[in-house]
Amino acid sequence: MMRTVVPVVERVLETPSTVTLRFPFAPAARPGQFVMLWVPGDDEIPMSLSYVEGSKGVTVKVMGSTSRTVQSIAVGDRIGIRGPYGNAFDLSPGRILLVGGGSGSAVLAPAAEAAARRGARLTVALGATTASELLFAERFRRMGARVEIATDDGTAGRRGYVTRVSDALLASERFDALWTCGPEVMMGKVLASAEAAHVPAIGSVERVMKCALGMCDACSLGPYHVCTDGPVFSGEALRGLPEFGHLKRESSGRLVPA
Amino acid sequence: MMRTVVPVVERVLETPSTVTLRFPFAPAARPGQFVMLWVPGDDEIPMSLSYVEGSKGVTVKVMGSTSRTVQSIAVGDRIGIRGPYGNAFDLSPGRILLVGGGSGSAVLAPAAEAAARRGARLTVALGATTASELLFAERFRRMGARVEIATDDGTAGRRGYVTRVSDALLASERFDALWTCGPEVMMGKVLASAEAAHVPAIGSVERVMKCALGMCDACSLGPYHVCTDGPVFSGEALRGLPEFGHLKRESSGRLVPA
Amino acid sequence: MADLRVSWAGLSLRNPLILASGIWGESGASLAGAYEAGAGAVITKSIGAAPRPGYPNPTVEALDQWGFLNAMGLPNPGIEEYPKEIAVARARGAAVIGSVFGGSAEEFAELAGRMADTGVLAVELNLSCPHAEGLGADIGEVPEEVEAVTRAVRARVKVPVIVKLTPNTSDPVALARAAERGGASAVSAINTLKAIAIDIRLRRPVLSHGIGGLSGPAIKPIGLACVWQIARAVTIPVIGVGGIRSAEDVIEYLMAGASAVEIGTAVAFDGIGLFGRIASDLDRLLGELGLPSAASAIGLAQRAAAPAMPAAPSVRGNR
Amino acid sequence: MADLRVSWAGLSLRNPLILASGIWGESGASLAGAYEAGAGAVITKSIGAAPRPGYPNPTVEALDQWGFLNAMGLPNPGIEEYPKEIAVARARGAAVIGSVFGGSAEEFAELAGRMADTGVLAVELNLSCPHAEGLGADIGEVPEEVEAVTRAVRARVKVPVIVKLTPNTSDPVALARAAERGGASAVSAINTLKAIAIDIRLRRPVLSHGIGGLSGPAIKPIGLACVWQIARAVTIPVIGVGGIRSAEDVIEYLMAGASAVEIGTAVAFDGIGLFGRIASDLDRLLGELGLPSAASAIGLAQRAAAPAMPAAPSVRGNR
Ligand SMILES: Cc1cc2nc3c(=O)[nH]c(=O)nc-3n(C[C@H](O)[C@H](O)[C@H](O)COP(=O)(O)OP(=O)(O)OC[C@H]3O[C@@H](n4cnc5c(N)ncnc54)[C@H](O)[C@@H]3O)c2cc1C
Ligand SMILES: Cc1cc2nc3c(=O)[nH]c(=O)nc-3n(C[C@H](O)[C@H](O)[C@H](O)COP(=O)(O)OP(=O)(O)OC[C@H]3O[C@@H](n4cnc5c(N)ncnc54)[C@H](O)[C@@H]3O)c2cc1C
Ligand SMILES: Cc1cc2nc3c(=O)[nH]c(=O)nc-3n(C[C@H](O)[C@H](O)[C@H](O)COP(=O)(O)O)c2cc1C
Ligand SMILES: Cc1cc2nc3c(=O)[nH]c(=O)nc-3n(C[C@H](O)[C@H](O)[C@H](O)COP(=O)(O)O)c2cc1C
Ligand code: FES
Ligand code: FES
Repeated sequence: MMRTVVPVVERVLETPSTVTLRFPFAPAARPGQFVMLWVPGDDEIPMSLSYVEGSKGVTVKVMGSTSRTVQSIAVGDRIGIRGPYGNAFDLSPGRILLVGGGSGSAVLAPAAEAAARRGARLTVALGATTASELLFAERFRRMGARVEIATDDGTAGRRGYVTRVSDALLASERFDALWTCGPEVMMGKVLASAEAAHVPAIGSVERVMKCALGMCDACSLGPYHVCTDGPVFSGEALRGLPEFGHLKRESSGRLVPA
Repeated sequence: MMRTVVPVVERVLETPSTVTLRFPFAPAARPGQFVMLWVPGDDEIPMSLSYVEGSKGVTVKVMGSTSRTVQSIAVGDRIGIRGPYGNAFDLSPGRILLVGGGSGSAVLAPAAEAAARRGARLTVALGATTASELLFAERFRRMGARVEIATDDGTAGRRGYVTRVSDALLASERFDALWTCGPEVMMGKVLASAEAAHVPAIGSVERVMKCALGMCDACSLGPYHVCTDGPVFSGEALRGLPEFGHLKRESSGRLVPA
Repeated sequence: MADLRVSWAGLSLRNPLILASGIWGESGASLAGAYEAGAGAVITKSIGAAPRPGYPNPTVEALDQWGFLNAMGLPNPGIEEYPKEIAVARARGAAVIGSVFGGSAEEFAELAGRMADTGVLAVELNLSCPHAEGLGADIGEVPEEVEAVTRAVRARVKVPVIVKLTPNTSDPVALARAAERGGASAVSAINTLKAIAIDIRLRRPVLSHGIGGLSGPAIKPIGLACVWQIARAVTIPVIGVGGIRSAEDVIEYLMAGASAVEIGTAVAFDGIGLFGRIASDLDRLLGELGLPSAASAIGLAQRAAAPAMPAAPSVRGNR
Repeated sequence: MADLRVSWAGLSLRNPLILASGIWGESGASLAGAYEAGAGAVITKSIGAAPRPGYPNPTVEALDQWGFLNAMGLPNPGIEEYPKEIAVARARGAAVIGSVFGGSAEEFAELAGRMADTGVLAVELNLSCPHAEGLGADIGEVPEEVEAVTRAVRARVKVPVIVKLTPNTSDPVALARAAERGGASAVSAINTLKAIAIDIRLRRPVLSHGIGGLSGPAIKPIGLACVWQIARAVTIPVIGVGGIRSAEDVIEYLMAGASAVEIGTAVAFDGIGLFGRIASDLDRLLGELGLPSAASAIGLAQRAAAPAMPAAPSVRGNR
């Protein structure tokens, strides 16, 4: 829960728009949890831990001004970290289908690694706008996962949204669980398909974070605070929320289209 | 170190001017240590613990306004206690001569009890203005001590100051240690005699106490703070202090005749 | 079973524990959730005329378990949007008090009026946010301005008006008296104290705004002193705020003269469940102290001590 | 080895750690002891015209490890007696600063003059004791009075004049500016904050005086904010006080703009040995932070942030 200032010890450009920063950070963390990443002189933004063991890590995709600044952070630069916050993935083994879009692999990858170590059999449906933006495909393969790919422009795998891949998998195979993280519209579709296929699903959700302590209400989503009740929710919980996939709160707290 | 409010569970009128109050107080304490006794609506004053086991206790002699109020505290009344503070008697066994005057027995008695349990052989030179004011004579006898008495008016034991008794004992017997508590002039004489007889001596000293935390400087005595460095000092330390037996600080911090 | 109900300024609350403004107060669902968790009433985030994003992060800094710094910058969806949230909370039965902030007496009156129109039980005027220049505290530090704002609001709304005071002053009593003169139904004290945290490794303040407000246990003795001083100087009820985390703390405030209390930072340390826990602890503790009700604790310490501490011993009185 | 020496207002101290007024300050032997324990200088108890016993006990209340309440009531032996104590401390080589309090500009000037005559390095004016009516804070809350007192003292003494400011104000900067206008060589901030503790079982305030002053870690963020604000508003040095217990705390104050610091309450928690410990920790920590000296830390966080927080990223600057 305490803030610390740490040096970046490793920097990996994962895709043209996505960088991983590794740093020493002692507190124990579980896959699914996030930290508040302070870019000194700039904003502090929530980031899932993409590495929870050894040097911890975050994997940051450019979304706006601060995430763009993050791309220019070099080894030796110092960043502020507080956390870890939030809940974690339930890692019970079995056949798990992971559906990731955009930066969603950042949080799915460490969860998948942990599950693989417990004997889970992993299938990953991985989506991106284009081939070079596919995040952690190799990392998933290294842990023994089968990786099925979709790109919007067809430069790798199937052309189109990742839901085409995941829907096909759900239709043809049996899974014990489905995990998803990505754009909310995508997650909404994935969760609906999972429900139809009677596969218990969970998804990691994003909302504006300020305190990360369940206090300021910035991250409120229906009856939940994403920072303390989430970010991982069951598909059931999410499907029950009229806001999910439709509305989010901007920094002022005003509800705007998601 | 924390303050608590406790009920008085037992009250014993020890002498016409001295009352013992017993009360539940959990923190461990050693003989020699003191507490700050808060008489609600009145002052808070330092008091040695006269009982350090089971229900703790203080034994309060009327010296001024607050100690007078204490006499009227009844069983069930509530008092504030913080502490225990200060250092303790060194309880190594052997032949110990205890020299107490006035309320001095209040702190000597629990120390003697603890020493007796460790096999010390105790001789007590006990002084008071008059027979009825002798404090804890029976308590000392119950622990197996030899008790030699002096009263100013001769109503019990030898007539005159207790130093007459203690000087005689030091002249005729061998002791491994001498402990004293009482008026400073008396203690000064006792410590001088002990030095002459080559008996290592310690004395418990009083100064005005406010914080009892070694902070406010109210209890300063030469290089020491009685609240944290004392109240128990070696005869050597005390003899080295020009103030001892001569000067004390009043509440303002001004040095006045002791 | 002690009676936890308190009544003041025409309000009747099921217990004296009020959710402080700025905590769980942006969404109607959160307000309702806090009420359902056991609060006696809930206060909204302070609402202004237009949507405000607040300051960039970092906006908070937790100081161990005893203090908390924030400079949120009064983020709020604005008075146009916010009535929807209140409707959600009221539909679930929550007892809601609406907080507003503004830059002038007119703006306060306008906002309070629109807030009152939503059906809140009372309005609280945030005259005390320490880190939003020109809004709240700058006005709230000057008795004449406090009086003028209160009077303007009083003229505009029918519901009770609570004026929330700043501790960043040499004279909280003068501010409370000004609110009373202006027609306040009650005052609440305190908001946060101006404070800062420096990161020595980064050689800069932690909060993006630099100066923030200190809350949490660290400020309890300060809040108590404000309530203590104000309660003996005004006849309107005083609501105690600052550093409350336990039933003991609540009773300290009540005995100092508060008619109810607001709780904020403790939610970050203990979760929203603390309202229910404190309510049941309060019930038990009042019993232990021989007090039949929360109301019977109000001002007890004032009586023991007023006007000066007594010279005469009063040991017996404490049995 | 970092250089711990600091120089300000014409004084040169072997390190920036000063014993705060009111702690170990009644006797010359204690002052000397604190200096020998490692303080860079020691400040006397605040001395008035006549001996004052102070308030009856209870005069202190420790709040866990984060806060401390006191209402000593300015006990002091009076300016007639006190020079003897200073002589004892000076004979042992201590760097002594003399603190005085009074009820008027004339009284302050007279006392400061007599204090200066004892050979102290500087005088500190206690314009900020929160619990002694009519003495110090009542004057210290009004900029014009602060200026008048400072000017009167300035005219009377040749040694540096440090004006100790109260945090019980809406505008510490105005007070600091007033001191500067009056000719102060430096200001120190902060004294304690008005606070109270209530015993719920006895139903009364704990301190005999009721209201006391809050000190200790709880007030560090408040003291830092005062120093931060003052340091950017005046050109004279600022001495930071409030809640310092570690070398980290010291560096926070230095970076906020303080030229030295005073340490009080931590002595009750950690003993007088903390001066030596903090001095050696400071040496090590400055090294870790890549700073050659204590002096080089002064105002660093001001520079990072001034005048407003930068919009541009400055990650690289922190390497
Ligand atoms: C729990 C959680 C985990 C996340 N994990 C990752 C991750 O692993 N990798 C990754 O690339 N991104 C992650 N994000 C998203 C990331 O926080 C945003 O992309 C980032 O905050 C954008 O900041 P910006 O300044 O670049 O964007 P801005 O220019 O400020 O705004 C762009 C958009 O980013 C979002 N955003 C801005 N500020 C915040 C904030 N304080 N909190 C939440 N969202 C904000 C808003 O939707 C905004 O519209 C996560 C978000 C959350 C809530
Ligand atoms: C460490 C220590 C242990 C003590 N143990 C005992 C004990 O076991 N039994 C016992 O009867 N007495 C004991 N005393 C003495 C006792 O504290 C005083 O008798 C008591 O404070 C007098 O208070 P009063 O209000 O009745 O007297 P007052 O009318 O206030 O003054 C009478 C004298 O009492 C002394 N005194 C007053 N206030 C204080 C104070 N705050 N601190 C110290 N001395 C004070 C002064 O010498 C004063 O001149 C002890 C004192 C100390 C320092
Ligand atoms: C994160 C945060 C946001 C706050 N926002 C507001 C606000 O919008 N309006 C207001 O009047 N007070 C606000 N406050 C002040 C609290 O309502 C309360 O007065 C203060 O925090 C002291 O109480 P506490 O110690 O219980 O937190 C806020 C406090 C915090 C910590
Ligand atoms: C017991 C006590 C006595 C004090 N007496 C004085 C005093 O006589 N004069 C003064 O200027 N400040 C006095 N102070 C205030 C301190 O010097 C200091 O400003 C304050 O305690 C904040 O610093 P700290 O948190 O390090 O204690 C006193 C503080 C305490 C705790
Ligand atoms: S980020 Fe503040 S409540 Fe979740
Ligand atoms: S009583 Fe305060 S220093 Fe000893």
